[in-house]
Amino acid sequence: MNNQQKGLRSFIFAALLLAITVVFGRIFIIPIPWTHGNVNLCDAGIFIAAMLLGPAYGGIVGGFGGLLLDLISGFTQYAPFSLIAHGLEGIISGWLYRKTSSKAGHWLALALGTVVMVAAYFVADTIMYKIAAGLLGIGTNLLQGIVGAVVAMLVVRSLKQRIKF
Amino acid sequence: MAQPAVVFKKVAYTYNAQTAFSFKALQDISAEIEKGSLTAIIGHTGSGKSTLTKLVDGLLLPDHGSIQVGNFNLTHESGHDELLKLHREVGYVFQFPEKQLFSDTVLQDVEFGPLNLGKSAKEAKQMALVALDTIHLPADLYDHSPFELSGGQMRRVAIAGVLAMQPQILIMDEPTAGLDPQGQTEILELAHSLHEQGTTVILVSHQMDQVARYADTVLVLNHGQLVFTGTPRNLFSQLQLLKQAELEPPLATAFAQSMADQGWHFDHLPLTVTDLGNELVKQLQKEGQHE
Amino acid sequence: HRLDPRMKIIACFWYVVIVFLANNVLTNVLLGLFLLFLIWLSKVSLKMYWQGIKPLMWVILLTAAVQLFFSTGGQPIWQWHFLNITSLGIIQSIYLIFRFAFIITISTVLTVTTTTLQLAAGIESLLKPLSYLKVPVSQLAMMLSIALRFIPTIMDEIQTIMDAQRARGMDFSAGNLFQRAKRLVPVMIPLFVSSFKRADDLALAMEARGYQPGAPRTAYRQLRWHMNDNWAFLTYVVLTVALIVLRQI
Amino acid sequence: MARLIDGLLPINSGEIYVDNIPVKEENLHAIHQRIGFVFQNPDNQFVGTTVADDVAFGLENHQVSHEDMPFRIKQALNDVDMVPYAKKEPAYLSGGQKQRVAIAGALSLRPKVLIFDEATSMLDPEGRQKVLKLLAHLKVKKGFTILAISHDPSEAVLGDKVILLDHSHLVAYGPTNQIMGDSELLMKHRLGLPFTTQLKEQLQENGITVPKEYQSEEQMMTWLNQQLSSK
Repeated sequence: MNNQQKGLRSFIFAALLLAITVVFGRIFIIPIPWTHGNVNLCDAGIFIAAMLLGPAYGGIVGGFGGLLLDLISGFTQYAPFSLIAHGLEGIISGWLYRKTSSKAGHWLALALGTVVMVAAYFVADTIMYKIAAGLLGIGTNLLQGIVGAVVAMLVVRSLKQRIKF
Repeated sequence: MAQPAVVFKKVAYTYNAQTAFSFKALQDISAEIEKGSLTAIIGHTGSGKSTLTKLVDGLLLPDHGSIQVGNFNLTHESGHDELLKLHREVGYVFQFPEKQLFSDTVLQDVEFGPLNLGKSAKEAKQMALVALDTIHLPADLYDHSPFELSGGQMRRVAIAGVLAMQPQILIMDEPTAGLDPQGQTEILELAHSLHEQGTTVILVSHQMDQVARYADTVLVLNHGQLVFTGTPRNLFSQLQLLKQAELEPPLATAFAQSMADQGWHFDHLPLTVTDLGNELVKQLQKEGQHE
Repeated sequence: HRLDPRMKIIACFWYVVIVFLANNVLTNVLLGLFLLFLIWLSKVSLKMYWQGIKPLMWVILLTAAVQLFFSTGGQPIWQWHFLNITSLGIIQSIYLIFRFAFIITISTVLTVTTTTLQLAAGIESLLKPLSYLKVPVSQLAMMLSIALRFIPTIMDEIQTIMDAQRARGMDFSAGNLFQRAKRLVPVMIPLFVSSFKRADDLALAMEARGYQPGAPRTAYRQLRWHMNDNWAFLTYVVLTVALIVLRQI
Repeated sequence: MARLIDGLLPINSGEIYVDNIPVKEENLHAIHQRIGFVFQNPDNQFVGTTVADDVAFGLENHQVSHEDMPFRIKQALNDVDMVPYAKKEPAYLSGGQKQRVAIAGALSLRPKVLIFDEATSMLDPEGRQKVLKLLAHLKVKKGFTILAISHDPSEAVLGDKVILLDHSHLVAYGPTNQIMGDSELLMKHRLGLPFTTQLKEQLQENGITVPKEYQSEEQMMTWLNQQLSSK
């Protein structure tokens, strides 16, 4: 397989990861006890894309995954914010992940990606509604990011041996 | 009369009930599957074969009627815990089962089912080893990643993952799809030997030659309705019924039928090439002796 | 709503922006009436819109409550330690509830009147100016289109893998949040492995059909900007001007 | 081998010519246009969001103008009998229908050669029959050169000529009736036997002499009738 073909394959794999991220956000929804909220696993898809394919595709999968998810789920008002929040999440975690090979470094990459995503949504909620709505969102978004990161780490650990680029 | 392994009583199932896309997959099915039999379920695409087998394993629950599987009686009210127990009794090999492999080694993947059943690590390993032995996989591959195996081997490992749970009833949904002729025979021989050891095997297939050769009972579905229950020999002598269900007879049967149309005589239509060959030899030699 | 999807997307966000211009009764009434007019045009029952708001109800009410208890100014009506309700607080929280409702409803209007396919075409077209910034827009568009094409396929695939693992005794609904998330790993690994294989196959098929990333291509689907879109645009301009004038009152 | 012909894999040594054009990096676009490829998995080659979009995909790549597309799409879909499905999404199609769309996608580019890479191995009998019928139609009525890769002997007998490969070596190349009747050769390379060859094996074991070359079911029946009447 020549380089151009490898490039095309990564490109299509990224497109499929984008689809997977949207599907995860739609069907892997886990209700959180004691609240009326729930978390979905779209962040797991974004982190996996970032870890396997790097910051560029990570950002695209994150940004457009978040955007499409909002459009399909009827949260259009969030769409532009999701593009930025999840996009940055993918770029930052993908970029930091490649900077290091230590396990702690990898966790840190995902953690920072999560923090940026949570912060971006906080800003979005505050702009659209009030600071109170922003504060309310922090809890669930943070939890969602953490769950996504844990799942992504587990999956990527065994995927790395099977998927060769 | 042997005891039935599965009894369907007036079973109906509709997909997406109460939406615009609702689709009646099964209507008013009543049938019995005999314990220890190798029963084939056939029908053209969309006739409800897979829906029927998913009902047997409780992956879907019937809208109406009930299904008795061993000591379980499944209705639309069956509870979650009951279904978890049912999965111990019934093994389900999905189409392209190699697509569900996920563990780091072959052995770990086969242990997954027993571990889900709450077996200890030691018991699970023992059960896995027995299952792997059944599928004749070389022992030096047990510690390899399942993704390094050939297509046929992956398929057999995935089947071992189901066999490890030691089910009383084994459902195989088109287990030979996409394999080369040799791989197909291996899988069918495996199903046959399990059946001989007393497992009830339910085989979903659209290859009539396989059905003619291996099954002792056939259920035919057409547009969600059961149109035939009986032996393959009985079924394939009713060409009209086959045609209505949009099914082709086995090659040997079709060939013999066209010969019969040209004046040859068969006491009953042969089902396999061996049958047909023997019949032809008999006739050719008989004619020879007359001269 | 037979508008060009581009106009619809622009209209939706434009509305979200002008919602912030509303600061008094008149402006809120005007926005509300305009929204009702759009709902009437969409020919979709009000129940559908209520479905959109319902899941967010508690967020809305909680935010409104915070606004209610913590804002200062206006006539104090009730006070308890640091909590207090003022007349201004009441009015502001009512406006806030309206703001939530308007924004959620307009986004529902967009989703119920436009197919995902049209939306994607609209997004693609709206991204076009980015190509001047050397962003490979046509490749992005191709990715979006492939992703949309495979969403149903992947949903089916996940369903099948989950059924197969359930048949092997897996219980997906037991345990706490993290345990449940972990139980999805045996679903995700086969899914990613098969997607990788799929990417391999697709890459080959696309190459065989002459696809080269970045090479110029012609387009089968083209969006058309109609007269209706111009009228819609004009309506929005009028609405925005009206709001700016009315908020001075 | 099929992938080498279409330049999808680089050639280590030797040369391949398609329509007198050498398969080389700089000619790939021209080669892809002359060869229509249909792969095994119906789902993994459907690129468009609808049937028409999928057929258009190849046309867009080869920069066919927007105005010419509707006609060429319709023509290609007509050839595979899928016109009524033009606006359908792939989720609503059967495997056989998806394969026919893939064939339409190939036909829309007006190729010289069609390559079917195990294109029926994942289909149900009905879908498989339709695709095989279409294949025969394209060969006879439209004069395409068709290269079909298969491990199914019942499909191999449909061709005029058979190339038999085993462990990356060409082990036999010749007219179908010669190769597909040779049960020894087929068994040696772990292939299944076509139905009539199986039947002849059966007869031969019982001491009946049978002709060596492959016979279609009709030919076999005629032969059996002759045997019976000559006795």
